[in-house]
Order: sequence, then structure tokens, then C-alpha cells
Amino acid sequence: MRIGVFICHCGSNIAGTVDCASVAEQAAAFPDVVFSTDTLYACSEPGQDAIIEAIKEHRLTGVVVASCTPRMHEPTFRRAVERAGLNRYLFEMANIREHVSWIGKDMQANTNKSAELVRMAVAKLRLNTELKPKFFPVTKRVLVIGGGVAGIQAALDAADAGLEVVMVEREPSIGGKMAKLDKTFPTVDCSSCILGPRMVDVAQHPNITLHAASEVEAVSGYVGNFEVTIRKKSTCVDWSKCTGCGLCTEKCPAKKSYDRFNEGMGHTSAIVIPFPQAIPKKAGIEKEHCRLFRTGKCGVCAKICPTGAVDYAMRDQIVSVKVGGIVAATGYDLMDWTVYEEYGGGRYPDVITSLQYERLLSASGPTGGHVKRPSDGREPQSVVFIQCVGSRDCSVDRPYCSGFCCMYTAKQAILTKDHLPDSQSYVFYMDIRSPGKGYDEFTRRVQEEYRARYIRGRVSLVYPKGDKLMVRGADTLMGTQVEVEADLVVLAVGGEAARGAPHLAEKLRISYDAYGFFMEGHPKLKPVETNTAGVFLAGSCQGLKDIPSSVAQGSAAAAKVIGLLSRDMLESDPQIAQVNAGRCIGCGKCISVCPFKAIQETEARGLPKVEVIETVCQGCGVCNATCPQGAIQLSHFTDNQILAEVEALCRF
Amino acid sequence: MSVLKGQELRIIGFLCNWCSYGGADTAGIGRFVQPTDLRVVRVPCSGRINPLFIMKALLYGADGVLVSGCHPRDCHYAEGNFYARRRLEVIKALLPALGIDPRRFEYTWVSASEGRRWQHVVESFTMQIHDLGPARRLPDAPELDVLKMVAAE
Amino acid sequence: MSIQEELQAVIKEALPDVSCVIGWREGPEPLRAAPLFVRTPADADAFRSGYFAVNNPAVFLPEYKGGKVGVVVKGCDARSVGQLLAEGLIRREEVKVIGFPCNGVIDVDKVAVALAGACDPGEIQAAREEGDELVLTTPSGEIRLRKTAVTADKCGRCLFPNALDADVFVGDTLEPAVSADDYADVAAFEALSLEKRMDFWEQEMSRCVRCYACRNACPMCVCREHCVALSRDPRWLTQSDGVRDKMFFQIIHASHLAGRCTGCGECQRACPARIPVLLLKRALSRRVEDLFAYRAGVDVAGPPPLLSFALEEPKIKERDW
Amino acid sequence: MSEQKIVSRKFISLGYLPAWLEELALGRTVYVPRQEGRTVLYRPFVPGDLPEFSRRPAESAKHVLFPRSEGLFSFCRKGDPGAPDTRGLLLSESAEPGQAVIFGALSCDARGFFAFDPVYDGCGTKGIAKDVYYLKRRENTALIVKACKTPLSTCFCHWTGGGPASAQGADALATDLDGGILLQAVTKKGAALLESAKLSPATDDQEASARAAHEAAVKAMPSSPSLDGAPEALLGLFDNKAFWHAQSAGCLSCGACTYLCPTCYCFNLTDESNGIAGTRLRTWDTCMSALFTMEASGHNPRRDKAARLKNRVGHKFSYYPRIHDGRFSCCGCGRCIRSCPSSVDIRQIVLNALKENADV
Repeated sequence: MRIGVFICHCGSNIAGTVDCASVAEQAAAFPDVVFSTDTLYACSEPGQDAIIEAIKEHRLTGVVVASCTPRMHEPTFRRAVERAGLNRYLFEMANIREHVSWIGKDMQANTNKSAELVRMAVAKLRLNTELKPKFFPVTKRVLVIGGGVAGIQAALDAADAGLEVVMVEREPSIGGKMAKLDKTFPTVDCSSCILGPRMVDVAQHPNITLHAASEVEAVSGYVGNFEVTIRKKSTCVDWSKCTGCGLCTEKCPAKKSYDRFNEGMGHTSAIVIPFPQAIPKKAGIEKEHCRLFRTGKCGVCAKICPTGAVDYAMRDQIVSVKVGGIVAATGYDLMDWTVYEEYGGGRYPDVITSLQYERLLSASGPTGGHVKRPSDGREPQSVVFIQCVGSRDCSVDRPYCSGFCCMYTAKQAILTKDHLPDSQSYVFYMDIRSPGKGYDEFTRRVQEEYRARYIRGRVSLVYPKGDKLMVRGADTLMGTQVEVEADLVVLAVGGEAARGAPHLAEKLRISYDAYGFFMEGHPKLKPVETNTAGVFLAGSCQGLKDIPSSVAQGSAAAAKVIGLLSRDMLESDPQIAQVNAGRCIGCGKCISVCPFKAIQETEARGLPKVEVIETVCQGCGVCNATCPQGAIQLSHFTDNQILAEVEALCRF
Repeated sequence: MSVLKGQELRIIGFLCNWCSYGGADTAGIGRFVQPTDLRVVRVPCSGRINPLFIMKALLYGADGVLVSGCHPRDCHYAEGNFYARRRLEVIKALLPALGIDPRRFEYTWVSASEGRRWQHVVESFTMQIHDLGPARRLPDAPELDVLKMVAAE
Repeated sequence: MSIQEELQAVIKEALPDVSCVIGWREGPEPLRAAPLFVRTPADADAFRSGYFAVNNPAVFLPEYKGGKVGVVVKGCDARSVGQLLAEGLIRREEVKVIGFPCNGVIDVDKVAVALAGACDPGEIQAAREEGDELVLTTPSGEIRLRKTAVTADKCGRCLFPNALDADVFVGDTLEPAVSADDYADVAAFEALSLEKRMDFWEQEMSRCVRCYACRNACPMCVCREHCVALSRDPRWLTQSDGVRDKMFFQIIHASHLAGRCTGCGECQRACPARIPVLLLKRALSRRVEDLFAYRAGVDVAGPPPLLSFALEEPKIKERDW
Repeated sequence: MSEQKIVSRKFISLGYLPAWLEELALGRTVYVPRQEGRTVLYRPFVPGDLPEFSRRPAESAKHVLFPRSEGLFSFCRKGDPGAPDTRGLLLSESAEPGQAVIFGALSCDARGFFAFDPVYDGCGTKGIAKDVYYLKRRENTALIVKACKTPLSTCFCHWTGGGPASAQGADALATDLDGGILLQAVTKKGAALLESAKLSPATDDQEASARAAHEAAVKAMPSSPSLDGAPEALLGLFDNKAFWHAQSAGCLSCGACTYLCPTCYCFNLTDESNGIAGTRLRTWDTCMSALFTMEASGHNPRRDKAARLKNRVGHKFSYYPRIHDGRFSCCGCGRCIRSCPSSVDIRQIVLNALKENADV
């Protein structure tokens, strides 16, 4: 092999703590290296052109670039060497930025380490072979998990582009958190007026199949050809018959059931249509409240239903569907704020969450939009908002900012004044975070026009005094302690990853962070991709965000899926396992460990052997580590290639 | 060229591409300062790591070997680290039987988001190896001495 | 009828069904039986079982896959058969397993030690058992040795003297002498300093001639000619005579046997340089038993431990950094 | 013993043996049988340790002349960072082998080298292609064999033209006598070793005692069959698959027999390289391994162990003698039988072949 080595300075990112020229000089002595140089920015256009030129001039048959992490620019450089006529796998990277220059300042040690990493890369490259992708057909259908605003946006965009969309929503209706909101900031326009028509579009779009009250049970397969199993949970109502007339909900005797949609701010029946604009507008029985299921005696709804849709014996149904791409848009949930004993830990009925307050403000809410406090139904005169409840608080392991609370608190203060012109709002805050178009102006308006009193400081105690609540906190700007008498306390509870998010991530084989938020492919450059090909992210499941950002991500994820599925055939990654039939003894150990069932038995001249199903193999290499005689080798990560790297370190 | 005499020991890391290599990158992006001994071999999955790679390294010149993969249940390939966990745990038992200090090999799980944790792992393991000092090596065949050469004068 | 005669009869009975029955016959040396391949009833008369029948006949079984073959097994041999079956390397319907109770077998190396230079064990002209004693005829007269001094170590820790899963079992079952394998040999070795342990291997492995008798005598080593010991792709080893490469091959062997080794000790017995290579495998077997409560060739229901996993591993304590 | 002319004779009392070996070890490597672990091998003499004569060595002494692995030469690319594209190659020969003595080898070990000599002296090329590596060591090594007294059950040196006290292929013969060892040199090289003040002149009586011991040793051997027809018999069975299948049933295809054999001289060549520097190794090879005849195409003319065992026996008792004046390339040491994990008995195979061929 004729190898060229390029040591990138990355401006001063690498050259600041690595003597790049020295590394290049040392590399010139490595096996098969015929050309070695250092370069200012290897990834820049002139940098890439220099590589291409060197390939031609020095008849290079392999290239090593020592620069940043291969997770960043490997594809870039592979394309570059390809442009020069080399196979893209005759290329290796040495990571001398993230793994060297950025983690230490010792120039001598860094330079030495960089040279060793280059020697490892050279040693491996000498054993690289040309690999060529195979092509396989794709299923032009996309699965959207979650029917909140991000999922709805992704589904509609993909459907409009002609893709079939399967939407799975855990709740009986789509709409997500946004459907529960009264108004939205900073325009203070009606949430359901914006979202409602989009929800109807989902229901009516010919390309969209909606599975509400359903969950993803299992995902197998790979990009372009996922096999998804969906569990449609029993609602005890046959939705093909239910017309959504609501007669059952009127006649249901269990009128005191917990109202999930209204966050417990009101009561509802045990057979319920979540809210008037629900999509699908179908009734379902909440078994834990239903008299028939609790006492065995009732059955009113079945008797009353004009279409005979009620079926108490209904079971969960399992549906399988093949899709080419997946968008995860599972949103968020509120953190459990009752860990805050100082706010009453849930014991005071007039300390409520911001989302509960949205329901009290909403015209479609349990109070018809009249703000009444839960304890006695009185209109509150003094409303205290406490921000950062479960955000930016290491003591409850929620160090991150939820991002949207400052804005919705301002909105709620405005709405409070609109509803109750004589009321006074107080907002305890840490910082006002309002970067967004028209956002900061909005937070000013609430203070200047609506006269909400903003107090910079945390609340140390909420305690009852008569029928009021006393809110004690610090005013850090004044340097004093303050106590505010409140009729109602609204907690701006922060968000956290949706319940069960890590579990879904495991099914999708995507990463998630310590808080359960899904990991994007790259924080800057791949915000909606994941490291699993064909799986994309939209909305708050990736990290908390407000409605416009969620909608933007929904569209972005849709664009990615549309791009992916616009092709009839996909390229398979050739870094897959290959069987050397001459060495295979057909013992089948690889078959039993393959996580993808990508290896099958076969026969050659009457002897048992195995073969790899190339489009199914994902290239993990478990088989390779299992085969005692090394008859199955993971291309690009063969035993010899890894051993060469080890030897490159150990022999010297 | 070799490890820096008197300063570094030979430590080899086998990292899965999706989690731990990413975690090491994250540590780099965060400029989390680490000792310079470690050299990383990137593999797609901890399940790809044949325990014999570890033994090979320890027998042929490494003073310490560190393996890191995705946390169990988070494997990019669903199951690779489950196999790895068993195999790595079992191979550990070979070290005392060979007269190699078992502390020269450790495996752990670091996700792509855990830059701080990666820094901690590298610091702790490097310190552990420095506490143990250079490893004794079984002699290689004298006829292979030439393999230590990097170039003729 | 002695057990040997009973076995001869059983072998003859089995013959029409199988292409051959594998057992033992007298070997060229009095202390060492050789494998016997009974193809005709007359061949069965040469069959010998007992103290000198050390070889593990299970090693031959994979060669006969595809046809039906009979095999006479001791308890330890039967574990190898069980493990081969569990891994699908042979098929149950293709093997007729004939078992018998085993009282232990000889370790010729221990005889050499017991003789204490009185003669070369190769000079022994005849050997017979008399109660607890072994009577040897040598050029310088008869020598009597206590059998307990020259019985193989593996017999002292044998939990399965009666062949498991035999189609035919001849004789009365024996109670095992011990109730558990305490791996005292491994513990004793690991009680030495690290330095001493490595000294030991450096010395022992320097005798290795790379003949691979250890590998080929191992009933679980089924790669045979495809073994990585000699291959260049993958290339784990150089072909040099270095202790390091020779040690590494033993590591390869032990690691490939992790969770599979039945402890028959054939690797060690086959070694012409008398290197105690079983020790490494037993270190791993102990670990596998501790972690997964798995003994190869015995607990064979379900996949072998290293070809499977559990979501939660109750016995594995991962490093908490 | 009788067939060779004695050049000089000496006696050494046992008490002086260590001192004499130490003297020999000045400027030479002296190999003696030594106990290691649970076996006896030919290892360099360590002052203070007596050679181990109570058990016969498990291995032959061939590794002294024919190392298990030897670097034939090494190579290294020249370092020229300025012009890496035009780097030259530097070759270096391996070092000259030093002087060596093997003391206490068996007669069969010495005769084993007879099988090596013509092969490495270029017999196949009419003397043109001589193997300098082997010949140099052969020249630099002196062999003192020690007469056996009693045979092992696996011994059959007398079947192949040898005997327990033969000095063929050796430089001197040592015989245990009361209180000491009689040393009889049969070559000049041997005589030179006996020029030592540690040795005393031997007497005719001592020589007579030795002769008696040799005769007794010969008498102790069981009678030997005639192997005259063996080359033809084995050739006649070349295509008899059933015969070889039966003979090889117990064979495990390992290399213990060939690696312990004093006459097996086959080797393999491999380059071990780091890409810049490397060495060409010559290592023992064994015809019992499937890889021995594996061709680059993947085709293997000796696919099963029957074919491979046929080669081992055939080579020693048929193919080799047919081009080397009828001399077997087997010295009857019996190590292949003794160390075979399956006790495969080459004597029995040859006898079976003679019988099978006679029956046909």
C-alpha cells in the first residue's frame, strides 16, 4: 500500500498543544507511508483538495487523516478520497483533537500520543480492503410515535409529501400537552384554535393511519425496513362502531371519576371522551373508575349505546406494520413536584401546577374558563407563581432549564389579569429566560402593563394561614425576605422525559441521557437524527422546547424521513460480517448470538456452513468475537485489523 | 517512540463507537483534562471485543487495558454489551491464574453524554495502573527482537 | 461377570446398530490403554475398561457425525459427550452412549514420581491391580505402589463417577467421593505471589514444542485444522518459539473453553512436555460456576453461559467508578 | 559398537563428571538430559546440577541442530523521512551458531541425524543446495551418546539397524561402569573432547566390562522382526483407504510424534514483520497437520488424518529408504509411541502393513 498521512492543525485547536509537523515527520517512517504532511484545516475545501492532489501525485492507495473525531468528519474525508478515485474504506482517521489536544496541555506527551495514534491508524489501514455497499429496497412508510404538536407536524408534512404515515399515540386522543393549554405565548392566541384543525387534518388525511390508545410494543429490523409491533390497548369500546355521540358519558353513574385530561381539576365519567375536540372522538372506559369493573354491577353504558359499541370483554390488540423510517415525538411529562415539601408536597389544594392552571383558565376546562380556586371555588385575588420548580435544581437532580416556564408563567399572569381584573399576580423567579422572537417584550408587558410583581428569589416556604396561603421567599434584588399572602399558588413545574422514554429508546436502539431525553446524532449538525439510521427525533423527547421549536423539529424530522424514503433503494453499510467458508465448521455459535438473526445455516460441498444475510447484518461484530476459529470476520474491524492496532502499540 | 519514559505507562482502551467513544469525544469537547497514557482502539460494539484482544494486549506489552461500552440495555446493537459483560467478567478470572494483577484490566459503561464520567474513568484507571507500575512481560522469542525496530540506520 | 465382560457383551449387542463402538484396548505400554474401535464382534474381545483406560473417547465423536456410533464412557467422558450434545456438535440420535461406574484412573506422571528414580516408567513390563495397590513388573523386580498415590487428580474431585445420560449403564452406580469441587488446586496456585505464578508459567511454557496435542486431545476443540493457532488470517500468533506466543496459545485454548471445559484433563495428559495446562481452564470453570451456576457437560439445559446473557446479572458486580 | 573404530578412550569417575562438564561448557553450550517439571529434556547444563539419567528424555536432541524456530535473516526498511517513497531495504544474516556438545544423548538420537544429513547436504540437488544453517550446527556440535542398559517397552532401535549401545552418528560413546563412566571416542571431534585432565586413562578391563554391558543391553531387547519388505508393502498399500482408515482411527492429528522424533526434519517458513522490520523464521512443521499440504487454492491433497498418517509411516519406511540406500528414516526410539496421547504404535502399523500386503 502507498499511504499518505495528513496531520491537521485544526487552526490552533490541535496545533496549540500538538507539534503537528513533528507528528507528520514521525509518520513518514511508518510502514507503507510514502507521503506525510501537516495541514491547517484538513476538512476545509483547500484541505480536501490537497488530499485529493496528493493521492494523484503520489499515487496513494490509502489515506490517514489525523484530526478530529471520526464521528465528526469521517464521512467528509471518505467522500474526499472517493472523489480522488479511492475506495472510501481505504481511509482511516486518528482522533488527535477530542482524544488528545483538547484534554491536555503537555505538548510533548500530546505529540507523542498523536504519533502513536497515527501509527495505529496506519497499521490498521494497511489491512483495509475496498468495500462496496449493497442496495436494498425500502418501505415507503413512516412511523410517528406520539401525537403531540411535534408528531402531528411531522406526520402531516410526511403525509403531504406522499408518504404513508402510521401514528401511534399512547393517550386516547392526539393533541399532547398543547391540547391542554388555554392560550399560547407570546401571541396569546387560543391553543386549541391553532392545534384543533391540525388534529382534524391528521384524522382526515388519506395517508395517515392513527392508532390512539396504543403503544409501540417492539421494533425490529433496520433502516428502510423496520418491523413494528403496536399494542392497541383495550378501551372497552369498539371504535369502529362508536360515533362519539357522548350519550354514554352522560348516563355513566361514576361521575366522580378522576379527569386526566383536566389534570384532576374536575371530575368526569368512567366512560369518557377526553375532551370535546378529541381526535379520534371516541369514548373509552377507564377501568379503575368503572363500576362494572369495580363492583361487577352496572353496564349502563352498554345498554344506552345506540350502536352497541361497548364491549367489556374487549382485549388488547396487536398490530404489525412495516415502516422505512421512524420519528420519535414522545414529548415530556411534568416532574413530580411533590418532592418539594416546602411547597406543601401536594397537601394544599390551592397549590397547583401550571398545567392545572391552564385547565382552570381554559374555556373548555372544568370551570368553563372561570378561575376558581380548587379548595372553595372562590375567585383568587392574589395569585403567586413560583418558577423553576424542578428546573435548574441540583438538589432534585434536575440541573437543566426547562426552557418554557418563564414564558408560560408570564402568559398565565397576563391571563389571570384578563380573567380577574382586580387580581394581583406575584412571580418568584431566578432569572427571566426569554430568548425568542417577541419573547422578552412579552415578559416586559406582563410587568409593565399587567402589573404583575416579579420578585427575584426562591420561595423557601408555603404554609396555610386561615383560608389563605402564605408564601415566604427571598427578594434577592432588595436583599430582604418577603411574605406574600396568596389565594392561589401556581407552580411552574419543569418538564422531564416522558414516562417510559428510556424503555422506548431501548426498543428503538437509540441513546438517551441521564434524564431520559433521547440523544441526537450531533448536538449541532444532527439535531433531529439519532445514531440509529432511520430513527429521527422531534419535539421535547430530545430536550424540552416550546411549541414553535417543536413544530420546527417536527418538520425537520419529516424532511429527513422524506429524504430517506425518497429513494427506492438504500445503500447498505458494507461494514458487515463476512464468512470465510473455508474456515467455517458450521458449529452455529454465531447464529445463536446474532442480535439481528442475520446469520443462517447453509451448506457447501455437503458440509455445514453459515452465511450472513447482508442487508440484515448491522455490523456489531458479536459473531466475530464468538467464532473460535475466526471464520466470520467483521469487515473493516477484522481480528487482524484490531490486532494490528494492538501490536502497533505493544511491540514498541 | 513509545510511551513517555517515566511519565506514561502503556494503557490501551477498547471503546464501542456509539457510546463510550462518543463519551470520550464529549469529554474532549468539554475540555475535561485527562492523563495522556490511554490509547483508544475504536470498535463498533463492546460485543465485538474478543476477550483475547485484552489478553493479547496484556501479554504483549500493555500495562493496563480498559474496556468501555454502552450501558446495559442501551446497546446500539441491542444485545452486544450483554454478551460483552459475561465474557469480560469471565476472562478476568484468567489474570490471577497467569500471575497478572487483575487490576490491570477493567471494564465499565460510559454513554455518549457522560463526558465527565469518562474523564473520571480515565483518571481513576490511569492512577490505578500507575500505582501498579509497569507490568512484567513474559519473554518473547529472541528471533523476534527485530520487530521492535522502526527503521534501520 | 466383571464389568469389563458385561461391557464387552453390551458392545457386541450394540454393534448391528452402529458403525463402530469406541472404547479402550491394551496399549503398547502396560500403564496406558489405547483407543479401541470395535467394528466386528471379535474386536470387542480386546476391549478393556478400568484403571488404565484414561483416554477420553468423546474426542472422536465429531468425526463420526452423520452416522451412528457407539461410545463407552466414564463419568468424565460422559460430561464431554453431554457438552458436545448441548452445543449441537454431535446429535443425540447418532450416538449410543454406554456408561459404567468408574473408580478412578491412573496418572502415569504420578507413577514416575512415585518410582522416585527406581526405574523409567517406560521400563515397566507389566502392571496389575491388587486391591488398593498397583503391582508393577520392572527390570529390577516387582514394585508395589498405593493406588491413591498414582490416581489422577481429577478423580479425587469427581462428582460424576457414573456416566450421565447413558443409553445403557452397566454395573451399580457409585457414590461420588466428594460433594463439591472446591477448586483447591486453583486456590493453592493463586495463593502464590503474582511473581511466582508468572515465573511458573515462564518455566513451564518454555518446554512447549507447539505440537498442539493439548488442543487435539481436547474433546471440545472442534475447530481442529481451522484453529487460529496456525492461521495467518486471523493471525493471533507468530510461529516463533517464544514463551509469550506459547503462553498465549494456552490463553486462547482456555478462553475458547470458558463455560465449555468439562475438566477431563486430556489436554494436560496429552502434553509431551507435561505442562499443567488444565489449571488455566479450571480457573475459568470456577468463575463460570460462581457466576452462572453452570458446570459444562452437566447443566446443559439451555444455551452455554457465554452464548447467552441475562438482562440483570445478579452475580456480576460491575466496576463502580 | 563393534562396527566403529575407537580413536581414544578415557575413564571418568562420577565425582569428576560435574567438573568435566563445567570445563566443556567453557566456550560451548553443553546440553544434557535434565529433569524439568515432570519430564526429562535436553537442556543446557547448569553447573551444580547433575544430568538426569534415571529416565530417558521425552524429546530427541534434534533441536540442538535444528531449532524449533530460527531466524534465517532479518530485514528492515531504511529510515529516510525526507524521501519515504524511496526507502531501501537492509538485510542482516542471523548470527553464526556457537560450539555445542550434547552429553548423554541416546544412541537413537545420534542415529536420528543420519536422516537429516543427506537431506540438508543437498542430496536432492546433487549437493548444490546445501542448508548452511543445519550443516554449520552439525559441524559445531559434538555428540556423546550414553549406552542404554534396559529397553523401554516402546524401544525398537534394533529393528531399524541400531542398537542400545551404538555409536553411529556420534562422536563418543559413554558407558556406565562401577563408580564412573567409560568414554570411547569414535571421531577426532570426540577425541578432542576427551583431552582433559579431569579424565583418567581407561583400562582394557574397563573396556571389557563396557563390552559386556553392551552385549547385555542388546540381549535385553526383544527379538526383532524383519522389515525387509516394508518399503514395497507400504507402497503397495498406498491406495488402500480402508487400511489407513483403520490404522489412523485413534490418531488425533497432533504433532507430538513428529516434534519428538529424532528424524523428522520438515519445516515451515514464515515472515514475521511489523511492516518496517521483520524476520524470516524457519519453524518445525508436521505432516500430521492438515495445513502441511494445504495449497493456496484451498485444495488439500491430504484431506484426512488417514492420508497424513500414511505419509508419516510411508515416508519413514518406504519413500525415504527408496532414495537413501534403503535406510529407514526412523531410528526406533519409540518416542512417537510413548508420547502419543492415543498410543498410536508405528511398529504395529508397519507390521500390519507387511501382513496386509502378504495377505493380498
